[in-house]
Amino acid sequence: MIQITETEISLDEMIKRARSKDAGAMVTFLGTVRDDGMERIEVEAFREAALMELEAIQEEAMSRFHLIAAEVVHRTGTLAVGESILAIVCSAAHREEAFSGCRYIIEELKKRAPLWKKELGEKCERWVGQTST
Amino acid sequence: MIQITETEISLDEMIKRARSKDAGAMVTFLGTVRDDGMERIEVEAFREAALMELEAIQEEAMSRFHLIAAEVVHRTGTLAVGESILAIVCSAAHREEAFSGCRYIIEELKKRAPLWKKELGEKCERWVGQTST
Amino acid sequence: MRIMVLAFASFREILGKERVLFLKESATVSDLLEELAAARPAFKEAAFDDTGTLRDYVLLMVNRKRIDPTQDLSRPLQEGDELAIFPPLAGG
Amino acid sequence: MRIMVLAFASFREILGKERVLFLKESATVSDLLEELAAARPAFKEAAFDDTGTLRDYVLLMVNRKRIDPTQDLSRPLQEGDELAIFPPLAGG
Repeated sequence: MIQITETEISLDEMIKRARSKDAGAMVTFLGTVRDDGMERIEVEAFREAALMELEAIQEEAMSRFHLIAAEVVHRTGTLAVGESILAIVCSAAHREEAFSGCRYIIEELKKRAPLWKKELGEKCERWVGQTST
Repeated sequence: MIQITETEISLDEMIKRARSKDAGAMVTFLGTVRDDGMERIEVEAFREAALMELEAIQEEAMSRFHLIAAEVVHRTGTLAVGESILAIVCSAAHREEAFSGCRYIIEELKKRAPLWKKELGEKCERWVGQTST
Repeated sequence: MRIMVLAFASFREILGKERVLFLKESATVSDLLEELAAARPAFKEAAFDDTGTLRDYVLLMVNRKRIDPTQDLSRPLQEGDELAIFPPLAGG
Repeated sequence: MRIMVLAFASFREILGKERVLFLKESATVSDLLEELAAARPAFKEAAFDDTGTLRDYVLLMVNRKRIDPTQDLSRPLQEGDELAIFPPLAGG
Protein backbone atom coordinates (compact mmCIF):
# COMPACT_ATOMS: atom_id res chain seq x y z
CA MET A 1 0.00 0.00 0.00
CA ILE A 2 1.22 3.46 -0.96
CA GLN A 3 -0.13 6.47 0.86
CA ILE A 4 0.49 10.19 1.26
CA THR A 5 -1.43 11.38 4.26
CA GLU A 6 -2.05 14.35 6.55
CA THR A 7 -2.77 12.07 9.50
CA GLU A 8 -0.41 10.28 11.85
CA ILE A 9 1.35 7.20 10.43
CA SER A 10 0.34 3.90 12.00
CA LEU A 11 3.37 1.66 11.66
CA ASP A 12 1.40 -1.01 13.44
CA GLU A 13 -1.21 -1.20 10.69
CA MET A 14 1.49 -1.30 8.04
CA ILE A 15 3.27 -4.17 9.76
CA LYS A 16 0.01 -6.09 10.05
CA ARG A 17 -0.56 -5.72 6.32
CA ALA A 18 3.00 -6.84 5.51
CA ARG A 19 2.89 -9.98 7.67
CA SER A 20 2.67 -13.25 5.79
CA LYS A 21 3.26 -16.90 6.52
CA ASP A 22 5.82 -16.87 3.69
CA ALA A 23 7.83 -14.05 5.29
CA GLY A 24 10.77 -14.78 7.53
CA ALA A 25 11.97 -11.20 7.74
CA MET A 26 10.44 -7.76 7.89
CA VAL A 27 12.51 -4.57 7.79
CA THR A 28 11.04 -1.21 8.66
CA PHE A 29 12.40 2.27 8.11
CA LEU A 30 10.96 5.17 10.05
CA GLY A 31 12.06 8.72 9.26
CA THR A 32 11.41 11.05 12.18
CA VAL A 33 11.70 14.80 12.72
CA ARG A 34 15.10 15.36 14.29
CA ASP A 35 15.72 18.35 16.53
CA ASP A 36 18.04 20.40 14.35
CA GLY A 37 17.37 23.58 16.23
CA MET A 38 13.92 24.04 14.70
CA GLU A 39 10.55 23.55 16.31
CA ARG A 40 8.57 21.85 13.61
CA ILE A 41 8.62 21.07 9.91
CA GLU A 42 6.16 21.37 7.08
CA VAL A 43 6.03 18.62 4.52
CA GLU A 44 4.63 19.34 1.07
CA ALA A 45 3.90 16.93 -1.78
CA PHE A 46 3.10 17.09 -5.46
CA ARG A 47 0.58 14.48 -4.49
CA GLU A 48 -0.40 12.86 -7.80
CA ALA A 49 3.16 12.80 -9.14
CA ALA A 50 4.57 11.54 -5.83
CA LEU A 51 2.05 8.70 -5.64
CA MET A 52 2.90 7.67 -9.20
CA GLU A 53 6.61 7.73 -8.44
CA LEU A 54 6.22 5.81 -5.17
CA GLU A 55 4.19 3.15 -6.93
CA ALA A 56 6.90 2.77 -9.55
CA ILE A 57 9.57 2.51 -6.83
CA GLN A 58 7.50 -0.02 -4.91
CA GLU A 59 7.10 -2.21 -8.00
CA GLU A 60 10.82 -2.04 -8.75
CA ALA A 61 11.68 -3.04 -5.17
CA MET A 62 9.14 -5.88 -5.13
CA SER A 63 10.51 -7.46 -8.28
CA ARG A 64 14.23 -6.76 -7.75
CA PHE A 65 14.31 -8.09 -4.21
CA HIS A 66 11.49 -10.65 -4.37
CA LEU A 67 9.56 -8.88 -1.65
CA ILE A 68 6.36 -10.36 -0.34
CA ALA A 69 4.99 -6.96 0.65
CA ALA A 70 6.14 -3.34 0.52
CA GLU A 71 4.29 -0.55 2.28
CA VAL A 72 5.14 3.14 2.00
CA VAL A 73 3.39 5.96 3.85
CA HIS A 74 4.62 9.56 3.65
CA ARG A 75 3.21 12.21 5.92
CA THR A 76 2.43 15.78 4.79
CA GLY A 77 1.50 18.90 6.75
CA THR A 78 2.95 20.28 9.96
CA LEU A 79 4.98 17.89 12.14
CA ALA A 80 6.59 18.36 15.55
CA VAL A 81 10.06 17.12 16.56
CA GLY A 82 9.93 13.35 17.13
CA GLU A 83 6.98 12.67 14.80
CA SER A 84 7.20 10.21 11.92
CA ILE A 85 7.60 11.69 8.44
CA LEU A 86 7.87 8.45 6.54
CA ALA A 87 7.45 4.73 7.14
CA ILE A 88 8.55 1.90 4.85
CA VAL A 89 7.86 -1.76 5.64
CA CYS A 90 9.26 -4.61 3.52
CA SER A 91 8.71 -8.29 4.11
CA ALA A 92 10.53 -11.11 2.36
CA ALA A 93 11.41 -14.76 2.82
CA HIS A 94 14.92 -13.83 4.01
CA ARG A 95 16.53 -10.85 5.72
CA GLU A 96 18.96 -9.95 2.94
CA GLU A 97 16.07 -9.18 0.59
CA ALA A 98 14.02 -7.33 3.20
CA PHE A 99 16.97 -5.07 4.12
CA SER A 100 17.87 -4.40 0.47
CA GLY A 101 14.28 -3.69 -0.53
CA CYS A 102 13.75 -1.24 2.31
CA ARG A 103 17.02 0.51 1.58
CA TYR A 104 16.21 0.72 -2.12
CA ILE A 105 12.84 2.34 -1.48
CA ILE A 106 14.19 5.05 0.85
CA GLU A 107 17.09 5.92 -1.47
CA GLU A 108 14.91 6.10 -4.59
CA LEU A 109 12.19 8.02 -2.76
CA LYS A 110 14.71 10.68 -1.77
CA LYS A 111 15.97 10.95 -5.36
CA ARG A 112 12.70 10.72 -7.25
CA ALA A 113 9.55 11.54 -5.26
CA PRO A 114 8.38 15.17 -5.45
CA LEU A 115 8.21 15.96 -1.74
CA TRP A 116 9.68 18.85 0.22
CA LYS A 117 10.40 19.75 3.82
CA LYS A 118 10.56 23.19 5.40
CA GLU A 119 12.11 23.69 8.81
CA LEU A 120 10.33 26.23 10.96
CA GLY A 121 12.06 27.81 13.94
CA GLU A 122 11.37 30.71 16.23
CA LYS A 123 13.31 33.15 14.10
CA CYS A 124 13.77 31.56 10.72
CA GLU A 125 12.44 29.12 8.19
CA ARG A 126 14.30 27.16 5.56
CA TRP A 127 13.45 24.76 2.74
CA VAL A 128 15.57 21.66 3.22
CA GLY A 129 18.13 20.89 0.52
CA GLN A 130 17.84 24.23 -1.21
CA THR A 131 20.53 26.89 -1.38
CA SER A 132 19.12 30.19 -0.24
CA THR A 133 17.78 32.32 -3.08
CA MET B 1 16.90 -2.77 26.39
CA ILE B 2 17.79 -6.43 25.93
CA GLN B 3 15.24 -9.09 26.64
CA ILE B 4 14.67 -12.82 26.21
CA THR B 5 11.04 -13.53 26.83
CA GLU B 6 8.36 -16.22 26.71
CA THR B 7 5.66 -13.64 25.97
CA GLU B 8 4.69 -11.97 22.69
CA ILE B 9 7.06 -9.26 21.46
CA SER B 10 5.62 -5.73 21.47
CA LEU B 11 7.40 -3.90 18.67
CA ASP B 12 5.33 -0.87 19.53
CA GLU B 13 6.83 -0.59 23.01
CA MET B 14 10.32 -1.03 21.63
CA ILE B 15 9.81 1.73 19.08
CA LYS B 16 8.49 4.05 21.79
CA ARG B 17 11.60 3.45 23.86
CA ALA B 18 13.89 4.06 20.86
CA ARG B 19 12.28 7.36 19.83
CA SER B 20 14.31 10.47 20.54
CA LYS B 21 14.32 14.08 19.40
CA ASP B 22 17.91 13.50 18.24
CA ALA B 23 16.93 10.60 16.00
CA GLY B 24 16.15 11.14 12.34
CA ALA B 25 16.00 7.46 11.43
CA MET B 26 14.83 4.26 13.02
CA VAL B 27 15.36 0.85 11.45
CA THR B 28 13.56 -2.23 12.69
CA PHE B 29 14.18 -5.89 11.95
CA LEU B 30 11.50 -8.42 12.70
CA GLY B 31 12.21 -12.13 12.31
CA THR B 32 9.03 -14.13 11.90
CA VAL B 33 8.20 -17.83 11.71
CA ARG B 34 8.06 -18.68 8.01
CA ASP B 35 5.92 -21.54 6.76
CA ASP B 36 8.57 -24.02 5.72
CA GLY B 37 6.21 -26.92 5.80
CA MET B 38 6.14 -27.11 9.57
CA GLU B 39 3.40 -26.09 11.96
CA ARG B 40 5.27 -24.35 14.74
CA ILE B 41 8.73 -23.89 16.15
CA GLU B 42 10.28 -24.11 19.57
CA VAL B 43 12.90 -21.58 20.52
CA GLU B 44 15.39 -22.40 23.25
CA ALA B 45 17.96 -20.15 24.90
CA PHE B 46 20.97 -20.52 27.14
CA ARG B 47 19.42 -17.55 28.84
CA GLU B 48 22.23 -16.09 30.95
CA ALA B 49 24.87 -16.56 28.25
CA ALA B 50 22.57 -15.21 25.53
CA LEU B 51 21.73 -12.08 27.52
CA MET B 52 25.44 -11.45 28.13
CA GLU B 53 26.22 -11.89 24.44
CA LEU B 54 23.32 -9.70 23.31
CA GLU B 55 24.43 -6.95 25.68
CA ALA B 56 27.95 -7.11 24.26
CA ILE B 57 26.58 -6.97 20.69
CA GLN B 58 24.31 -4.05 21.57
CA GLU B 59 27.23 -2.08 23.04
CA GLU B 60 29.39 -2.76 19.98
CA ALA B 61 26.60 -1.60 17.66
CA MET B 62 25.89 1.52 19.73
CA SER B 63 29.49 2.67 19.64
CA ARG B 64 30.42 1.58 16.09
CA PHE B 65 27.39 3.16 14.47
CA HIS B 66 26.72 6.00 16.91
CA LEU B 67 23.28 4.71 17.68
CA ILE B 68 20.99 6.67 19.94
CA ALA B 69 19.12 3.56 21.04
CA ALA B 70 19.25 -0.17 20.33
CA GLU B 71 16.58 -2.57 21.50
CA VAL B 72 16.72 -6.35 21.13
CA VAL B 73 13.99 -8.77 22.19
CA HIS B 74 14.22 -12.52 21.44
CA ARG B 75 11.29 -14.78 22.02
CA THR B 76 11.56 -18.31 23.45
CA GLY B 77 9.03 -21.12 23.75
CA THR B 78 6.52 -22.40 21.22
CA LEU B 79 5.66 -20.11 18.28
CA ALA B 80 3.15 -20.52 15.46
CA VAL B 81 3.76 -19.63 11.79
CA GLY B 82 3.65 -15.84 11.40
CA GLU B 83 4.66 -15.00 14.98
CA SER B 84 7.67 -12.80 15.76
CA ILE B 85 10.81 -14.60 16.93
CA LEU B 86 13.04 -11.57 17.20
CA ALA B 87 12.78 -7.80 17.05
CA ILE B 88 15.63 -5.31 16.77
CA VAL B 89 15.09 -1.54 16.79
CA CYS B 90 17.92 0.94 16.16
CA SER B 91 17.63 4.71 16.13
CA ALA B 92 20.30 7.13 14.97
CA ALA B 93 20.68 10.66 13.70
CA HIS B 94 20.88 9.40 10.11
CA ARG B 95 19.61 6.39 8.18
CA GLU B 96 23.00 4.98 7.18
CA GLU B 97 23.88 4.40 10.83
CA ALA B 98 20.47 3.02 11.77
CA PHE B 99 20.54 0.50 8.88
CA SER B 100 24.12 -0.56 9.61
CA GLY B 101 23.51 -0.90 13.35
CA CYS B 102 20.42 -3.03 12.85
CA ARG B 103 22.18 -5.22 10.31
CA TYR B 104 25.19 -5.62 12.58
CA ILE B 105 23.05 -6.78 15.50
CA ILE B 106 21.16 -9.44 13.54
CA GLU B 107 24.32 -10.83 11.92
CA GLU B 108 26.24 -11.00 15.20
CA LEU B 109 23.25 -12.41 17.07
CA LYS B 110 23.06 -15.27 14.59
CA LYS B 111 26.76 -15.96 14.95
CA ARG B 112 27.22 -15.49 18.67
CA ALA B 113 24.05 -15.77 20.78
CA PRO B 114 23.31 -19.25 22.20
CA LEU B 115 19.78 -19.70 20.89
CA TRP B 116 18.23 -22.59 18.97
CA LYS B 117 15.14 -23.28 16.92
CA LYS B 118 13.36 -26.58 16.39
CA GLU B 119 10.80 -26.99 13.63
CA LEU B 120 7.82 -29.12 14.57
CA GLY B 121 5.61 -30.64 11.90
CA GLU B 122 2.92 -33.26 11.81
CA LYS B 123 5.33 -36.04 11.05
CA CYS B 124 8.78 -34.80 11.91
CA GLU B 125 10.84 -32.44 13.98
CA ARG B 126 14.21 -30.94 13.23
CA TRP B 127 16.73 -28.68 14.99
CA VAL B 128 17.52 -25.83 12.61
CA GLY B 129 21.08 -25.57 11.35
CA GLN B 130 22.12 -29.00 12.54
CA THR B 131 22.99 -31.98 10.39
CA SER B 132 20.96 -34.98 11.46
CA THR B 133 22.68 -37.17 14.03
CA MET C 1 -3.74 27.98 -25.50
CA ARG C 2 -4.36 27.11 -21.86
CA ILE C 3 -1.49 25.85 -19.67
CA MET C 4 -1.83 24.89 -16.01
CA VAL C 5 1.15 25.93 -13.90
CA LEU C 6 1.77 24.17 -10.58
CA ALA C 7 4.41 25.40 -8.16
CA PHE C 8 5.75 23.71 -5.03
CA ALA C 9 7.77 24.56 -1.94
CA SER C 10 9.69 27.84 -2.32
CA PHE C 11 8.19 28.39 -5.79
CA ARG C 12 4.67 27.90 -4.46
CA GLU C 13 5.38 30.66 -1.97
CA ILE C 14 6.21 33.00 -4.85
CA LEU C 15 3.73 31.91 -7.50
CA GLY C 16 0.88 30.32 -5.60
CA LYS C 17 0.05 26.65 -5.90
CA GLU C 18 -1.86 26.71 -9.18
CA ARG C 19 -2.43 29.22 -11.92
CA VAL C 20 -3.71 29.02 -15.47
CA LEU C 21 -1.78 30.85 -18.18
CA PHE C 22 -3.02 31.58 -21.66
CA LEU C 23 -0.17 31.50 -24.17
CA LYS C 24 0.06 31.88 -27.92
CA GLU C 25 0.02 28.65 -29.93
CA SER C 26 3.47 27.00 -30.22
CA ALA C 27 4.78 28.75 -27.12
CA THR C 28 7.67 26.85 -25.52
CA VAL C 29 8.55 26.00 -21.90
CA SER C 30 11.03 28.86 -22.06
CA ASP C 31 8.31 31.30 -23.24
CA LEU C 32 6.16 30.28 -20.30
CA LEU C 33 8.98 30.79 -17.77
CA GLU C 34 9.72 34.22 -19.21
CA GLU C 35 6.07 35.18 -18.96
CA LEU C 36 6.09 34.18 -15.29
CA ALA C 37 9.33 36.10 -14.71
CA ALA C 38 7.89 39.22 -16.29
CA ALA C 39 4.75 39.01 -14.15
CA ARG C 40 6.62 38.23 -10.89
CA PRO C 41 10.02 39.84 -10.23
CA ALA C 42 10.45 37.57 -7.17
CA PHE C 43 10.15 34.55 -9.45
CA LYS C 44 12.62 36.03 -11.91
CA GLU C 45 15.14 36.47 -9.11
CA ALA C 46 14.57 33.04 -7.66
CA ALA C 47 14.64 31.14 -10.95
CA PHE C 48 17.16 32.98 -13.15
CA ASP C 49 20.72 34.14 -12.59
CA ASP C 50 22.11 37.56 -13.65
CA THR C 51 22.81 36.34 -17.17
CA GLY C 52 19.21 35.22 -17.59
CA THR C 53 20.03 31.50 -17.36
CA LEU C 54 17.71 29.22 -15.43
CA ARG C 55 19.31 28.35 -12.10
CA ASP C 56 20.49 24.79 -11.48
CA TYR C 57 18.05 24.03 -8.71
CA VAL C 58 14.93 24.81 -10.71
CA LEU C 59 13.25 21.50 -11.55
CA LEU C 60 10.48 21.10 -14.09
CA MET C 61 7.84 18.55 -15.02
CA VAL C 62 5.56 18.60 -18.05
CA ASN C 63 2.50 16.44 -17.52
CA ARG C 64 4.16 14.83 -14.48
CA LYS C 65 7.29 13.78 -16.34
CA ARG C 66 10.60 15.45 -15.50
CA ILE C 67 12.16 17.45 -18.34
CA ASP C 68 15.82 18.43 -18.61
CA PRO C 69 16.16 22.23 -18.31
CA THR C 70 19.46 22.16 -20.17
CA GLN C 71 17.85 20.61 -23.26
CA ASP C 72 14.09 20.82 -23.20
CA LEU C 73 13.31 24.52 -22.65
CA SER C 74 12.64 24.95 -26.37
CA ARG C 75 10.01 22.23 -26.26
CA PRO C 76 6.65 23.51 -27.55
CA LEU C 77 3.73 23.21 -25.16
CA GLN C 78 0.32 21.89 -26.10
CA GLU C 79 -3.17 23.03 -25.17
CA GLY C 80 -3.98 21.60 -21.74
CA ASP C 81 -0.39 20.82 -20.72
CA GLU C 82 0.52 21.00 -17.08
CA LEU C 83 3.90 22.48 -16.12
CA ALA C 84 5.21 21.96 -12.57
CA ILE C 85 8.04 24.07 -11.09
CA PHE C 86 9.85 23.13 -7.91
CA PRO C 87 13.17 23.17 -6.07
CA PRO C 88 15.30 20.04 -5.32
CA LEU C 89 13.40 17.17 -3.74
CA ALA C 90 13.65 16.64 0.00
CA GLY C 91 11.26 13.89 0.98
CA GLY C 92 11.78 11.15 3.53
CA MET D 1 35.13 -32.08 42.34
CA ARG D 2 31.71 -30.85 41.37
CA ILE D 3 31.02 -29.80 37.78
CA MET D 4 27.68 -28.49 36.52
CA VAL D 5 26.81 -29.70 33.01
CA LEU D 6 24.25 -27.78 30.98
CA ALA D 7 22.95 -29.12 27.68
CA PHE D 8 20.84 -27.37 25.08
CA ALA D 9 18.73 -28.20 22.04
CA SER D 10 19.46 -31.71 20.69
CA PHE D 11 21.96 -32.34 23.52
CA ARG D 12 19.39 -31.33 26.13
CA GLU D 13 17.07 -33.96 24.67
CA ILE D 14 19.73 -36.59 25.27
CA LEU D 15 21.30 -35.40 28.52
CA GLY D 16 18.63 -33.35 30.22
CA LYS D 17 19.03 -29.64 30.83
CA GLU D 18 21.24 -29.74 33.91
CA ARG D 19 23.19 -32.38 35.73
CA VAL D 20 25.93 -32.31 38.32
CA LEU D 21 28.94 -34.58 37.81
CA PHE D 22 31.54 -35.44 40.43
CA LEU D 23 34.95 -35.90 38.85
CA LYS D 24 38.42 -36.58 40.20
CA GLU D 25 40.64 -33.55 40.77
CA SER D 26 42.44 -32.36 37.63
CA ALA D 27 39.90 -33.99 35.30
CA THR D 28 39.84 -32.31 31.88
CA VAL D 29 37.00 -31.29 29.56
CA SER D 30 37.79 -34.43 27.59
CA ASP D 31 37.48 -36.62 30.72
CA LEU D 32 34.08 -35.11 31.41
CA LEU D 33 32.86 -35.73 27.84
CA GLU D 34 34.04 -39.34 28.01
CA GLU D 35 32.26 -39.84 31.30
CA LEU D 36 29.04 -38.55 29.73
CA ALA D 37 29.58 -40.80 26.68
CA ALA D 38 30.09 -43.83 28.88
CA ALA D 39 26.93 -43.08 30.84
CA ARG D 40 24.80 -42.29 27.78
CA PRO D 41 25.35 -44.21 24.53
CA ALA D 42 23.00 -41.78 22.73
CA PHE D 43 25.31 -38.93 23.69
CA LYS D 44 28.36 -40.90 22.55
CA GLU D 45 26.75 -41.44 19.18
CA ALA D 46 25.62 -37.83 18.82
CA ALA D 47 28.88 -36.23 19.96
CA PHE D 48 31.64 -38.53 18.71
CA ASP D 49 32.40 -40.06 15.32
CA ASP D 50 33.49 -43.68 14.76
CA THR D 51 37.13 -42.86 15.48
CA GLY D 52 36.22 -41.34 18.84
CA THR D 53 36.80 -37.75 17.69
CA LEU D 54 34.39 -35.05 18.84
CA ARG D 55 32.09 -34.12 15.95
CA ASP D 56 32.44 -30.70 14.35
CA TYR D 57 29.05 -29.43 15.38
CA VAL D 58 29.53 -29.98 19.11
CA LEU D 59 30.02 -26.58 20.73
CA LEU D 60 31.29 -26.06 24.25
CA MET D 61 31.38 -23.30 26.83
CA VAL D 62 33.23 -23.33 30.14
CA ASN D 63 31.79 -20.79 32.54
CA ARG D 64 29.87 -19.15 29.68
CA LYS D 65 32.94 -18.63 27.49
CA ARG D 66 33.30 -20.61 24.27
CA ILE D 67 36.25 -22.99 24.17
CA ASP D 68 37.83 -24.41 21.02
CA PRO D 69 37.24 -28.18 20.90
CA THR D 70 40.24 -28.64 18.62
CA GLN D 71 42.60 -27.16 21.23
CA ASP D 72 41.01 -26.92 24.66
CA LEU D 73 39.76 -30.45 25.41
CA SER D 74 42.81 -31.10 27.57
CA ARG D 75 42.00 -28.09 29.74
CA PRO D 76 41.69 -29.08 33.42
CA LEU D 77 38.39 -28.21 35.05
CA GLN D 78 38.06 -26.57 38.46
CA GLU D 79 35.69 -27.23 41.33
CA GLY D 80 32.41 -25.46 40.56
CA ASP D 81 33.02 -25.01 36.81
CA GLU D 82 30.04 -25.00 34.51
CA LEU D 83 30.34 -26.79 31.16
CA ALA D 84 27.70 -26.17 28.50
CA ILE D 85 27.23 -28.48 25.50
CA PHE D 86 25.16 -27.51 22.47
CA PRO D 87 24.80 -27.80 18.70
CA PRO D 88 25.35 -24.91 16.21
CA LEU D 89 23.51 -21.70 17.08
CA ALA D 90 20.27 -20.89 15.27
CA GLY D 91 18.77 -17.79 16.84
CA GLY D 92 17.00 -14.94 15.09
